[in-house]
Amino acid sequence: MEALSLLQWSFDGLLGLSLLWLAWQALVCTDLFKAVVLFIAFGLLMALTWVRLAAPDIALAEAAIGAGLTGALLLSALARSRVIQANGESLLNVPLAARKLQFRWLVAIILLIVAAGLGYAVLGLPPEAAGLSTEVAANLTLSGVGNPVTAVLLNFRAYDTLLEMAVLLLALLAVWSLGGLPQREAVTDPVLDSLVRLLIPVLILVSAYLLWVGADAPGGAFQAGSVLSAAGVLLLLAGWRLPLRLAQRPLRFALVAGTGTFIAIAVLTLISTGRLLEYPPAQAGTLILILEAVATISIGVTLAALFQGASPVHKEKQ
Amino acid sequence: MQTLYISLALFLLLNLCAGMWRVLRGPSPADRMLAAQLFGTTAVAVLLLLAQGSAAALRDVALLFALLAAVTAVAFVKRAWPETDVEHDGE
Amino acid sequence: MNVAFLYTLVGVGLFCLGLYALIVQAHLLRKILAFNIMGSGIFLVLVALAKRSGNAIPDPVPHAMVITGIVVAVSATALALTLILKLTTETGKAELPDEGGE
Amino acid sequence: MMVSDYLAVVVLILGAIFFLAGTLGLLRFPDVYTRLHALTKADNVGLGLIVIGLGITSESLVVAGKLLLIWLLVLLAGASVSYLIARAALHKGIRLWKR
Repeated sequence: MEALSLLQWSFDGLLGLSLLWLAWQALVCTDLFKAVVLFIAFGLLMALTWVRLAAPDIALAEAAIGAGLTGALLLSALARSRVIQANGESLLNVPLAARKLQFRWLVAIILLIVAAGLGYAVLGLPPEAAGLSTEVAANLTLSGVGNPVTAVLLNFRAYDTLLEMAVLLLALLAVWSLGGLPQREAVTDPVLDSLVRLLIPVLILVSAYLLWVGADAPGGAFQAGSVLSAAGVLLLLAGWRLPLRLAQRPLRFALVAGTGTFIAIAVLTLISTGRLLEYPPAQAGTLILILEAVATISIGVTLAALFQGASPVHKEKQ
Repeated sequence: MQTLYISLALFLLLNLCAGMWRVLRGPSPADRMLAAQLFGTTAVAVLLLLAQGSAAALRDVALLFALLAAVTAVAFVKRAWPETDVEHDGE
Repeated sequence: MNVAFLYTLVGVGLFCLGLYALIVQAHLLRKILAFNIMGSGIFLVLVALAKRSGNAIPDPVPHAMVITGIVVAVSATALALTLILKLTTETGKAELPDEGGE
Repeated sequence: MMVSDYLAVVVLILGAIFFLAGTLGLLRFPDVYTRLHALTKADNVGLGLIVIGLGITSESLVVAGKLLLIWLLVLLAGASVSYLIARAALHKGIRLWKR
C-alpha cells in the first residue's frame, strides 16, 4: 500500500512539474511554431491531469477540444499569417520581446510576490470541503439524469449553459463580420481522403455515444459537440466545402438551433412553472435529452465554422 | 496489479518527458510534430493503464485521443507545412 | 498536504507564468497562448479545490463550470486569432503599437 | 494470481519496453525518416502489447473490444500521419540520411 501511494505521488509530482515546464517553454521559446507544438503537448497533459483529479467529464472535453480543435486552429493561424507576410520575413522566428530588461525583472518580481500570496492563501484553505456535492447528490433524483455534472450543466445551472451557447454564437458572428481571410486551397490526397472517409462515420458515432451516455456517465452535449466539430475540421482540412445550397438557411438554422431551443424551453418553463428553466421532474429527462441533442449539433457546427473563419456566403461574393 | 499499472504509467510519463527534448531540438517542424504524435500515443497508453481497475470512463478519453490523433497532424501537413512552400527549415 | 493542494499550487504557478508572458511578450499570438495558459491555471485551481472531498466523488459544480469555460476559451481563441490575422493584413505586424514610443 | 495474470504482466512490460525503444529512436535517430520508423514501433507494437496485456485481464468482452478499437484507430492514424509527414518532408527537400 505504501509503495502504491508513493508511486501515485511521483506520478502527480512529475505531471505537475512537466505542466509548469511546458507552459514556461511555450511562453518564452523564440520559435513560434515550437511554442504551438509545446502548447498542444500542454493540452495533452492537462487532460491527464483532469483524469488524476477524478474529473473524467472535463478530461473528455479537453481531449476533444485540445486534440481536435486547438491544434488545428493555431497551426492554421500560423499558416495564414505566413500567407499574409509571404514577401516579408517569416513570423515564425520573432525574437523574445524587445522589452527592456529592467521592466521584465520588475514584472517577474511582482508576479513572484503575487504567486507567493496566492499560494499562501490556497494552502490556508480547509483540507476537507464537500462544497455543493451533498446538495447536488440530494437533488439528483429530481434532475432527470444520473450524472451529477450533466445535472448541473443542464438542470441546476442551465442558464449558464444557455448563456454559453449565446457566447459561442456571438463569437462566430464577430468572426464572420470581420470578413474573409486569405485561404490556401487544399490539395487532395488519396491517403488523406480514405482516412477521412474511415474516420468521419466513427466520429459521428462516438459523438452520439457521448451524448447518450452523458445522462448517466461522463459525457454530454459539450463533449459530443466538440467531437462533431472535429469531424467538421477534418472534412475542411481534406478540402471539403459546404455545398452552397446548405450554406444559407440550413447552416444558419443549425447555428441558432441550440440557443433557440434553450430560449423556447426557458419561456415554456417560465409560463408553466413560473421559474426560469425549472423543469417538471417527470419530464426533466426528456427535456434534457432534447436540449442536449440540439445543443450538440449547434456546438459542433459553430466550432467548425469558427475554424473555417469566413462565412461560406462571404467567400462566394469575393 | 494496481502497483504494476501505476508504475508502468509513471514509466511512460517519464518517456514522454524525455521526448520533449525532440520538440525543443527540432530541427525541422516535422520532427517536432512527430514528437507530438508520439505523446498522443503515450497518453492513450497511460489512460488505458489508469483506467484498468478504477474508472472505466477513462477508456472513453483514450478513445477520443485515438480518434483525434490524426487531426492536428493533418492540419500541420495541409496548412502549416504545405508542399508548395519554399522555405528551408530542414537540415 | 494532499494531492488537491499539489495541483492547486501548479494552477497558481501556471496562472502567474501566463500573466508574466501576457505582459512581457509583444507578439500577439504568444499573448493568446499566455491567456490560454492562465485560463488553464484557473481551471486547475477550481477543479483541484473541488477534489478536497477525499475519496468521495468531487464537487460537480466547478466541473460543470470548467467544461463551459473550456468551450468558451476555444471560441474566444478562434475570435482572437481572426482579429490578429486581420491586424496583420492591415499593418503587416502581429504586434500592437507601443504607446510610449521608443 | 493466475497464469493469465503472469502472462499479462510480461506482455505489459514488453509493451513499455517498446515505448522506451520508440522514444530512444526519436531522440537518437539522425533524420525525420528514421525517426518516423522509431515512432511507429511505439504506436503499433508498444500500444498493441499494452492493449493485449490489459485485454487478457479485462473484466468483459465489451471492454476488450473497446481496447481493440482504440488500438485500431491509433494504427490508422499512425499509418496515415507517417505517410503524410514523410511525403511533405520529401517534397520540402529534406534529404535522406546517408552514413
